[in-house]
Amino acid sequence: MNAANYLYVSALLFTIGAIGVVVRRNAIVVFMCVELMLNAANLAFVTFARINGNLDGQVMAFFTMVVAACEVVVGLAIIVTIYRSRRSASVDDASLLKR
Amino acid sequence: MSNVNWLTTLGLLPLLGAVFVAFLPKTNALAAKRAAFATTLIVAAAGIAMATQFQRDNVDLQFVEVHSWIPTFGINYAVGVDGVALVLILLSVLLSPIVVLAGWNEASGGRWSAKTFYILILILETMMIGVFAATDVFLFYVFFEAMLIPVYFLIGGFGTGKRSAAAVKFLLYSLFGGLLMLASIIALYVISGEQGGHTFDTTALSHLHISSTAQNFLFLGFFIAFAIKAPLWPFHTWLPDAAEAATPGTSVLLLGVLDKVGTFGMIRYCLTLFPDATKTFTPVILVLSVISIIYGAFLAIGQKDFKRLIAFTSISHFGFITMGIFAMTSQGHSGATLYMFNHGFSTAALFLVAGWMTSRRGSSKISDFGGLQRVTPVMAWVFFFAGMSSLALPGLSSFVSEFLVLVGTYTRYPVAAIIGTFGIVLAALYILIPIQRSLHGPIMPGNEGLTDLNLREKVAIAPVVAIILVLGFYPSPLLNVINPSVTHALSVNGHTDPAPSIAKAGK
Amino acid sequence: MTSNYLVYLIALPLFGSALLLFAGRKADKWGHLLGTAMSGGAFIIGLYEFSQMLGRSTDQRAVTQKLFSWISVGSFQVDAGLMLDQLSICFVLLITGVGTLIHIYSIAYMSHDLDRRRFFAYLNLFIAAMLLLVLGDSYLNLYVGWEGVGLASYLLIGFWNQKPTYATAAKKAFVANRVGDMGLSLAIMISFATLGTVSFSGVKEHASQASTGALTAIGIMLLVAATGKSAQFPLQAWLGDAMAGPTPVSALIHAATMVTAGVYLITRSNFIFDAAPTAQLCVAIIGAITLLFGAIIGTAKDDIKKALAASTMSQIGYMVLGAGLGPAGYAFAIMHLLTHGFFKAGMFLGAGSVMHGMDDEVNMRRYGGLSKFMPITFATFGLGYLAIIGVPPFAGFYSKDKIIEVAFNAGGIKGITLGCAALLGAAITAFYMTRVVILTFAGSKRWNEKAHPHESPALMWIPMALLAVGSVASGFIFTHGNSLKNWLAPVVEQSPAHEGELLKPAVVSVLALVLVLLGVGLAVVKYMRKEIPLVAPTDVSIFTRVARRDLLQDDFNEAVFMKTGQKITSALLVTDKSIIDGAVRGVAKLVRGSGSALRTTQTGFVRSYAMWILIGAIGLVAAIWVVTL
Amino acid sequence: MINLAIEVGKTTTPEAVMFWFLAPLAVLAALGMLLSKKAVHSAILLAWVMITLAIFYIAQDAVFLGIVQIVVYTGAVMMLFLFILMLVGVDSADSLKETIPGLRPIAITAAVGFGGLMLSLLGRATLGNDIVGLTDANANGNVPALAELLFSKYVWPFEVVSALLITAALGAMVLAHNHRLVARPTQRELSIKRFRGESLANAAGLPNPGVYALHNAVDVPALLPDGTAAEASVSAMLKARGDVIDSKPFQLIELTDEEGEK
Repeated sequence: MNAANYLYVSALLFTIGAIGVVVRRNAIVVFMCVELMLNAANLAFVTFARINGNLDGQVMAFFTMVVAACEVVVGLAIIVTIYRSRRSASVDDASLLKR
Repeated sequence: MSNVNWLTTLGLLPLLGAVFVAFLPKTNALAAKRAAFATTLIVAAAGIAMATQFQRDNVDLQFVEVHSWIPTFGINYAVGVDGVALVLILLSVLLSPIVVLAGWNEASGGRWSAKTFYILILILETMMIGVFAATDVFLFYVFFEAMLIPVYFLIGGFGTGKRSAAAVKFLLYSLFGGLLMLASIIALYVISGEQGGHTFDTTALSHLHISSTAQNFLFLGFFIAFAIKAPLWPFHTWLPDAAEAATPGTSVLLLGVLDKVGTFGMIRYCLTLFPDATKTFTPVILVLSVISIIYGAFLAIGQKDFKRLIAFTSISHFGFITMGIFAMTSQGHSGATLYMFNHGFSTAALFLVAGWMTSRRGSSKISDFGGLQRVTPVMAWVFFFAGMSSLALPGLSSFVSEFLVLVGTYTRYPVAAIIGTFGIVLAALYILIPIQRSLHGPIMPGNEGLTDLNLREKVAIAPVVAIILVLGFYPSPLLNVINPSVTHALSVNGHTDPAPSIAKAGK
Repeated sequence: MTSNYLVYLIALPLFGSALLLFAGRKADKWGHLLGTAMSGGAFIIGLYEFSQMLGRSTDQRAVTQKLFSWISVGSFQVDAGLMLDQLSICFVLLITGVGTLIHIYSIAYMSHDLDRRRFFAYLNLFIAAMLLLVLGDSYLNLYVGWEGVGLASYLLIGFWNQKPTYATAAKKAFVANRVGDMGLSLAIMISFATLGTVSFSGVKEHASQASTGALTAIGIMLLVAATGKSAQFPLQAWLGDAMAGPTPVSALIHAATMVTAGVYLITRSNFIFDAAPTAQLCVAIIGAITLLFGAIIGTAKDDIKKALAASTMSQIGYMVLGAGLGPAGYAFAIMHLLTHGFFKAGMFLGAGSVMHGMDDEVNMRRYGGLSKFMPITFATFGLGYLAIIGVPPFAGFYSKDKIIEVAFNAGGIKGITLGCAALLGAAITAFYMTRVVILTFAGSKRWNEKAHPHESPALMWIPMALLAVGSVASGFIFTHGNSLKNWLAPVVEQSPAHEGELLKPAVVSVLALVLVLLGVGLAVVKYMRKEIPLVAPTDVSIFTRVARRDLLQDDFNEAVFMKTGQKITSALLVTDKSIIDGAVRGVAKLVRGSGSALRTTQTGFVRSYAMWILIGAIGLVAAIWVVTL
Repeated sequence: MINLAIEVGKTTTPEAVMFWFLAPLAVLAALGMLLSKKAVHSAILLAWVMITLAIFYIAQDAVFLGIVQIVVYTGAVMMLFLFILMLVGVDSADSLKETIPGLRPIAITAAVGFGGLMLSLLGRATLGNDIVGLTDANANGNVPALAELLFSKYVWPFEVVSALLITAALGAMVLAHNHRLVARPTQRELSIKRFRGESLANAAGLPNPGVYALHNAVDVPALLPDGTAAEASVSAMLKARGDVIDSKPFQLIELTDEEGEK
């Protein structure tokens, strides 16, 4: 088996995540999709690390995880705040940017 | 004294003053004014002290300082002055205290506190000094653009009427020009890299070998930026709006000093960096200058508002300056440089008095005034004097420069000079018509109770009047500084004064 | 030869002017005295220099004084230098002498004016500028004085500028003068470009090497300058309106001194005109046209000052004509200038005296029979009158007849035409001056009850009397043994020997006298015999109407220059707003328009932004895909 | 140390088996996450994807990352998701009907195009042909090797990221902090309110929610002696959310309208 197969999986997962971000309206699910995309990228990093034989890819994946964690924490806090004031977690309801 | 970093000190002083003002309480406007005035006075004193150290027969750049700034791109903090730059720095540092003192209550109608106003003025002074002192093209560009910011806030925050619109127009117009210049600067940098090392140093750049097509494009990039700044017809429309909206003090700095950056840039950058392109474009620029002279004068005649009128007279005067520069004779160049200095003061006098008249009457429309000579004799007299200076009455400083420009132009481009001479007739009209309407005739309703100049205003305008008078009869102190630099610059770029035709015939 | 005192000639009145202006109301009490003293001081210095000059041999008489280097750029070198030679000293004495008399006169004339101090400040400024004009040793220095007198004239014409028409008159004078100044500055530029110098001595030295074309150009430009300053055709229109100024101003500036500056300029530049015959001919033609033009206007004026102003214009026409006749005429032009300075200033002061007594009435139709009430004024005015119409042995006879004679002797068609014009002018002069005298001093009283005609105080009539003495005697003194001609000889080239005189001097004199008597007789018949209506009759010939309208000079200027200028201005205002600024605003609109078009993509929905990001990512990947293909 | 990649430069058969078994499952789970109506289902499916990925990491010599993936993602992050889901409403089903016209077809086309391009790019690339493997890099063990890199070459990003993490934690606290508008009532104030209030009805405490044979949950109000529902017995939060179930089906006696009004 070729290690590149992991990359194909990664690309598929990334695409699914991207569709989710655009299509789903529940902010929490949107976030999950973002996480999926980040994870897909991580898988690619790890695979590249293996292919190239150095650990820089793994370190990158590690950093990605930390950043993703930060993002989740802040993002979910924002969702909670929005939910508290608007009683909804739908991203379509928060369209005040337009005005 | 030679180890003093004059230019850096001079540039930093107003900035320190601005920091000091920033720490003053917001409510105490008087303290801010006093601190700003004291700072500008100190800077003026330092500027004069620096000028005394200037060796006027030395044609090299003086007070040179070079420190590496962004070594990756070969950008240096490099400053130095020749005679032309020194004169303009003197103009900046001398006008600043006058503006602060004359516009003591200017900040009162602003969006922000008086403190902000004076911080902006002081920052602007630093920028003005920097832009004339910079010898690194990149540094020049930084000052050139950064200067817009305090002016933008000064117009938009403290002006009158459509101040926001005027400020935005000014900013966008200038930024557009600056963008073109930036493109040219980057191109120069790239070319310098191809010819032995990336650099932004003006002297080094002037030795580059650039193909004529490239030179033409790069020249245009610089020139349009400077033509907008100067402003030259047809890039002038931002100026009347800005001058109308800005406070008188801001207008003085805007027209008196900032616009000189354009003409200064033409001398310092257009001419030295692109000598061949300069020759190519000289006819076009002379035509634009002549149009500016006549067009500005006609429009000035047609104005109904003092501030706009003065703005259009300046467009006419800037036409003279560019004409002098591109005549490529020593008389034209010296005259143009002297013109920059003199125009600063004569516009300052006009604008400051017009500002005082406006603030007293509550209107800047010429038709709202009348008979001021009998209500406020001193103010009327100063306005008259300023007007005479603007129409270049012999015996006042502007005459020397205007005549030098005309003589210098005539020896090489007689037609341009002859058409330009019509400007002096039109000047009489655009000055005398408003003078007649506002100062002469019966006292108009609403003018009866106007107060004459107070002591502060008299003190502020006195040096302006004195400089205009003294330099009219004795311009040598400035000419002696300007001439060596001008002669040197012209000879480096391969221009010689045309000989009198009898000498030619003799050969 | 150098002299260290020349600068004080200018400095004294300049100092007086500055002091009076800056001191303000504090100087009201003594301002007029200081002003007069300064002018008198300058006169004394002038006399001293004159006495020194008399004591030196002919070629040593000119003195110079270099003060400092004024403008020095490249080869353009102009010193602040003064030069007093035989020509300038005539002017210096005229300016300071007549000037001082008029200062004295003004003390009384302006005594009721609140701004008398300011008036004296302006007078002093004028004296200083006029002295600079005649003392400058280069065209550029002359230019400073040239515009300086223009400024003083502007200030003095508009002295009572609370009246809008007076303010307009002042502005008109300044602008017309500026047109002339344009000529002067062009002349200086051409001179520098061709000769490399602008000093009188330098130009004189190099003029012979220059091409005739260049010299003609310089000459024509100098003539333009002279027409502006000396109210010659076609820039003459301002002089009549300039009578808005106080009468002493009209006497000093608009009769005796400033308006003759053009004659000085042409005489001073004799080395150019002599080498450029075309330009010289133009000068003579302009002079001839103006002398007739002014005389014709003079016949139709009811305003005593305007009649005198028209006369001034006409008399300066004589001087310009004289100067245009070349070496033969320079001395006579200057002589007429000096005699005219006396008699015309005297007559203006007389007119002022009349106005003073008649409650500032200027309409001669409201005068009449004043000789009984103002005997001294009548006497001095009468002497001036005899001088101007050229009755021997009064001053005008000597100077004017000489110019007519030289004109006839210029040779050919040119000589006959110019001579006839000058003769005709003399006849018309006699007519209109007689008219003025009759309307004012003879006939029945036509003034209303308010006026209480009375003789003027001594401070006023003494200057008038002194000037009358000049009107009587100066002509004889100047011609006695060709004194003035010989005096001026080193400055202006000697006239070549008369070759075949067309008319003998005696013939010219007789001819002129006959014509003068004709003119006088006609005026007597027309104005002594019948009652003068209080309002000018309207059923008059078209010729009279045109003359009353100053031969349509203002109508022409308004129609051709003012209207055109206004049209250009308003057209350019529209252009600037709609086309140039319109283009700028058009760009702004374009940006704004495309912005609002793109704005519709901003739905505010996070998901649509996400979609755009996705599409952007596709673009990126597609680009990579294509690049790596 | 678990080392599933036995031979350098090649994947082993066990790994292939593992891959072909888990990869389709991961993709299916991801698709399920995308398509499931309920957010909680999505969360569970995402957790599965993450565990799968953790296994992949370990299979590719990234033992440390695999463990961290399980601990941080499946352990912390996913729990956080679930926690927030519970807070926001675990039941609230998400309508999958698109409200922005035209978005869905464009999005799906775009995404499929994107995926296709990526796959095509990967297929064109030749990177899988000579796998270097991590045996050398991991010679002293994966964790020490990673640590060496992290604390030498990447020490600066590492520090920056740690600062980011702390900032994020603080930010989340600030964002989620519920600012109290009035002072918290003291015990004394609560007592006074309870006994000196308008009535003594609730002095002994609010009634418990309904306890029935068929349904025993907080979302059904208790029944009062007269058979009507005790509104005060359910949490105000559930009422506000509209999650209260009608108590009628649980009533023993069908009340007439008249009596009901009493």
